[in-house]
Amino acid sequence: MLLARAFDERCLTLQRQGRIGFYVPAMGQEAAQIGCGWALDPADWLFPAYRELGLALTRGVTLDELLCQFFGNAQDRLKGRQMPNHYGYRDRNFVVGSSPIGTQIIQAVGAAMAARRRGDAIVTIPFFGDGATSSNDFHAGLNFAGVFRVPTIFFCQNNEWAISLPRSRQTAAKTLAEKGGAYGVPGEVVDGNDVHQVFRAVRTARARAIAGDGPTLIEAQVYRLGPHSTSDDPRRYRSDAELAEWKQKDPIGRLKHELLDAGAWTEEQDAALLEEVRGEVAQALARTETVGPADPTSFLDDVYATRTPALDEQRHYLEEMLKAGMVRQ
Amino acid sequence: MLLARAFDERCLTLQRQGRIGFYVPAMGQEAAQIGCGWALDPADWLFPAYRELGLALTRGVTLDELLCQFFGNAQDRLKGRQMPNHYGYRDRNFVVGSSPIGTQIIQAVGAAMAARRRGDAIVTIPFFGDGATSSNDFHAGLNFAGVFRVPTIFFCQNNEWAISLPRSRQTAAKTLAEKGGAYGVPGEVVDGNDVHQVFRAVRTARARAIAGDGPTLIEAQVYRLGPHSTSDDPRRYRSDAELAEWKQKDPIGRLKHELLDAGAWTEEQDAALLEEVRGEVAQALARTETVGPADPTSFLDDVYATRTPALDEQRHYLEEMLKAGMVRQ
Amino acid sequence: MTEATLVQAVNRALHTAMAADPEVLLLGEDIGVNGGVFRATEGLLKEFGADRVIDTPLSETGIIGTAVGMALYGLKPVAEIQFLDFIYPGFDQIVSELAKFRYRSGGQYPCHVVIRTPYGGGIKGGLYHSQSTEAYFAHTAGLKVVVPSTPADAYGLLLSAIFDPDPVIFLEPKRIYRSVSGEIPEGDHREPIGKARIVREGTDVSVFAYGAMIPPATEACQSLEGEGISAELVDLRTLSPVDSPAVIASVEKTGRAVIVHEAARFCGYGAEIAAILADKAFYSLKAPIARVTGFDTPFPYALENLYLPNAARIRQSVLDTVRAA
Amino acid sequence: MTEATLVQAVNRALHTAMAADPEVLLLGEDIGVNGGVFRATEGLLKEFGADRVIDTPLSETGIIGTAVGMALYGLKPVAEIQFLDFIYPGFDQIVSELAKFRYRSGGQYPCHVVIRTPYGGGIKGGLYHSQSTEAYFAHTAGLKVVVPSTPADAYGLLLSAIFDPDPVIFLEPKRIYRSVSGEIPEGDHREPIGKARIVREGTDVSVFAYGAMIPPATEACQSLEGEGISAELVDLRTLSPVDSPAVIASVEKTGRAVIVHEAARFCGYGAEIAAILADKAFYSLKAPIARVTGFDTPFPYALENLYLPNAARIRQSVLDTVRAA
Ligand SMILES: Cc1ncc(C[n+]2csc(CCOP(=O)(O)OP(=O)(O)O)c2C)c(N)n1
Ligand SMILES: Cc1ncc(C[n+]2csc(CCOP(=O)(O)OP(=O)(O)O)c2C)c(N)n1
Ligand SMILES: [Mg+2]
Ligand SMILES: [Mg+2]
Repeated sequence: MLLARAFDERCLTLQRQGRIGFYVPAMGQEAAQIGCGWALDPADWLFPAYRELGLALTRGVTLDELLCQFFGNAQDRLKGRQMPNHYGYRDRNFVVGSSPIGTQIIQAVGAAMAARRRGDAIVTIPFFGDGATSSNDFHAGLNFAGVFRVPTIFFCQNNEWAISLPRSRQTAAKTLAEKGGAYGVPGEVVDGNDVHQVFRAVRTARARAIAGDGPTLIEAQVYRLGPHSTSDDPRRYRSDAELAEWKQKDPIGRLKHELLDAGAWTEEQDAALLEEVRGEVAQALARTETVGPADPTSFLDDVYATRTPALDEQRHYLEEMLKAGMVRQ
Repeated sequence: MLLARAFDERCLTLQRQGRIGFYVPAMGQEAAQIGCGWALDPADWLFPAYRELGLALTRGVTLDELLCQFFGNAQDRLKGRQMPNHYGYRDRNFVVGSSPIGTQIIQAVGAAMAARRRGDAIVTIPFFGDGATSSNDFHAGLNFAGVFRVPTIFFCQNNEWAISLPRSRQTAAKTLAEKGGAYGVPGEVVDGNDVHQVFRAVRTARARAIAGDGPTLIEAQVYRLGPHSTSDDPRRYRSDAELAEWKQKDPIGRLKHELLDAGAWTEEQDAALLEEVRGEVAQALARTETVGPADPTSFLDDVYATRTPALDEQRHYLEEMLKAGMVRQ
Repeated sequence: MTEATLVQAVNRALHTAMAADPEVLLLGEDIGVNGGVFRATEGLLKEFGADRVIDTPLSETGIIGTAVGMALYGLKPVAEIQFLDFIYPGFDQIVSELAKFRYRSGGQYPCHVVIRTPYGGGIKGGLYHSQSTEAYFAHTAGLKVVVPSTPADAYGLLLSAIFDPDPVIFLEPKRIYRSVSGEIPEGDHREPIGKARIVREGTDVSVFAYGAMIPPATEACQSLEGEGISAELVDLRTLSPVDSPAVIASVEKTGRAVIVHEAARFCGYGAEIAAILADKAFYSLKAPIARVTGFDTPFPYALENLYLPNAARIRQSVLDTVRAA
Repeated sequence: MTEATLVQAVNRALHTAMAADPEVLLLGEDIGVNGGVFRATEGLLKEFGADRVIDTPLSETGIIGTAVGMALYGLKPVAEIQFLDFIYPGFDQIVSELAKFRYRSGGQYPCHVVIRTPYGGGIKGGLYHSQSTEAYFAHTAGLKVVVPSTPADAYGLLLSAIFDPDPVIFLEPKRIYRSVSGEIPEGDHREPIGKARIVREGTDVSVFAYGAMIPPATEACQSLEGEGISAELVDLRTLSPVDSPAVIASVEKTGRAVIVHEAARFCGYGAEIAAILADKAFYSLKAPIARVTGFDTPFPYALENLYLPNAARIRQSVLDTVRAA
């Protein structure tokens, strides 16, 4: 959790310095993500949105991998195709997300049906926010999940805001979890700042799913402590008082005090760990910032399994333009 | 209700005889529609799907008007643009529907917001089936209605089937009415074969809406006694036994027996009425079947408020083709 | 070889693919016990079971999104959309997800999905059971778009589509579902995607068409023979990626082009063929490039026969083109 | 006259329309207290209140469907879609409902809606914050499609759109939201929909472009002056209904055409311009019709500068066209 926080903070600075183009921080949602990640099996398929840094870390995604994606450089697994934060790694069962809100929710249901057909005892888990509950694919996803009783855990991080729209204006339902009722899918609210509670809820839902008892909708109540993204200024739409109130519940501070109180952790250890993770981030940055840019013609690949003749022709044209210095990265 | 039934029966025959191209019967849903229609004010805006014959009759839509639409002839208000059953009449606040399922649901919410802004004390009512509850626009419509607390009555006729899909496979929710909970919209189940019950429920919902207390979702439980449409053969997917069971609850038979039992109606009156409505249908048919066809170039109008130069050119081309006998209606 | 209608050919191809590969499965509305509203999936539920012929709730985004998820996991789903006109609730899943998954993931996640859907007019379907919006899909990089016009092509191209590593939009000309009948091969016989078919050779003018426009275009070309005009008819079959070498070669030979489709003209698919020719075959062109198409209106109901290109309109346009200049 | 950027011009036009007509209202995501993610609606909530500047839940089909319903009732809603890339969840409401309401109702229900949305690349937005899919909308009968390239046009065309009786898709080139600045009129000064604008006259070749491609096209044309090439630059401004008389007249004069857009080439909007010319200006054409466009791929992130047409690529294509044959 501390690593995620330190990484987030560094990336926000990187963006301000113009060294990466854009960034979406996960600050405040670490416990929900990490608690959930720990409760799952590596074989389970994750369908992230764009704010799932904590989750990615539970899958062993390295800082180097993340940074290469943000830079869109030659070592980016996605070949520089996507904006920062839209990463994914097939070998980690961490599906590559997209920007349109909610689309992954129904996809996770399809993957669950496929897994069941293959006889794989896994669950699929789409991650999404409070705003995404208004999307078409939330509706389709929950409904299909109910009808087909798939092994899917719908993990909603209600961080109280969808950019500038507060949760109370997103829907008139009292909780997001109760939306499950419309689909015959059990819903549960958990305190997303409590890593243990999240862990237990996901564990239970996973056991149900694997036992063939169908899907669960989990609403983890958290708060987005940072801006929506680096393009956003939350002071335009929310009060300092609200922020201050939620800062008190910061999941990292909470866990730290829990551990301190239990005598399992000391301030010194904490400071040392913080220093350690900051060092890790700095080193990863040093390693990745010098990686060269993506191959300039590579953006013509992966449209199809093989380049079509038209794309070959366009590649040839691009090479000419590059040679003549008429286009520049 | 009898008129609707007699008209339905005649139209099914017309289609079989090839005199109209297609037909969607409302058989079995008359009480739900007529009970609802009577409970409303003429100023209220109706957003029908394609099975709302009974409702149309409560708005004073004439058989001639309906038949001209089915024939797509020169007197069709829609100028022959739409398939049978997709009629509508602005002067009756009966909006022209479309085939894509569910789209009218969110539109009714917009119209309600507009009416409120204008200060008009009316409600808007989208009509839709059990299948439509799975549509994107059901989700958006109910959600927006909850958030904006609009004066809208969502009138769902659950006729147990969406073509060949039974209600139980459409959603795992126990009732469709309970889907309202996901949006903070109260939901209510009514026996759609009981015209009084429907009337009362709509009346109450309307009073709430007009008082500013927001939307209601009503699920009228009915049964589609006929085929989905003239292109459908329900024996492929449902049992005779099921049909027979529901036929016992036929809303028309039910009302008749109620009235007979109450001494307010006699078998003779009933037979006379049946003959009367059949006569009405026959006369309307005689009057409309001889109406000439739609103007052959009229299909180039109403794309925009005025024809664009390109459409003028295409109209000219069409006239040439017509003159040369190269195209025929 | 057996005799089949186009819709039967579709049914046979689905059967062949499902029998050959247990990872092929179908999903859509009314495709199971009802066998599809056009009966394209008739009998498949009985043969392959409800795990592989899946009746879904009424949600196109649900159908397509589920298919995408299945494909990510490695299966080969074939989704049916009941009418092309009803695909739009799932359009986001098509253009944002299906078409872009391989690309956005740097090749990690191919998306092996076929979307089959009947399209086109001529069945008295009005605005919402008649449209031909192939141009939307052809303009979307990452999708392949295939339109058969014969039972044999329907069979062979659908098999290719199902085993193609890329997403394919498979448009079935419902107007000729049952009106054309012909021999289809048995077994896993595939017709290649991306290749046009010369329906008849000619030297004076090239006519480009596809789907349900092939019969009237054929009739028009035949009728011109009597007047000494030799028209070449090219069935494009794959709209994307289009077989531009074949398109260009034909016009290099004939010097004239008439493009036929039932979709509205403005920004329709025919514009791309014209644009390719105006660029790559410019010096061969002897006459203006003509388009015979639907009108720039929504699809009408009562007057659909005036809306749709017919043999007479195609014939007239070919004549005008040959006589030009 | 005041000086404004393009996005400020949009803001001013909204202000003018709302002040003039109480039935004009706005709805969309984050348009209220946040003033829109690009600040296009800044200050309007404060001035006109939450009844007329409506922040909606996250649903494009909700936004557009609500706007349709409001318009049916008689209001003049202006919907904002945050990025064109996010319009697809509402695509069904656009193509099935908005575009067809007037038609299907025989003229009973016009649908007076404007959908404003930023489009296009060049802001490091990757696949989902950069696309130019104007062709989808231009191919849809019943919609008008407008793309301004200057603050004055943004102002005058948006006012026309808001008071136009038909639905208008108003595409705002976000790349030049703030990079171009210019005079805009005050008050209800409207620029007509359906008219192209000659940016610069020329005699040797016609360059057709719109939106964010106008600045690089202008640069290319200017740079060719030195080489004695006189290029005419036409800003199409309205993509549908297109000003074909102006398009044809220009090529009748110059005999050559280069079409520029940032969208993918295949079945892109440029194909229609080429097709119109290959039909209606055929006898004036002296050289192949060229298209300078985005590549036939999804929109990439890191390499977007290679994807987008720039002045050098346009210049080269114009040169090749003028030197051809
Ligand atoms: C379909 C669609 N519409 C609009 C947007 C623009 N947008 C990006 S994030 C966002 C808010 C999402 O809120 P939520 O689901 O709560 O997730 P959070 O950002 O709070 O994690 C919006 C409106 C989008 N990405 N996709
Ligand atoms: C978006 C869309 N998908 C599919 C169809 C095809 N279709 C027409 S009616 C229907 C079933 C509708 O069921 P329901 O909503 O219960 O209404 P009912 O016909 O029973 O009155 C289907 C699937 C359609 N019209 N629109
Ligand atoms: Mg949120
Ligand atoms: Mg039903």
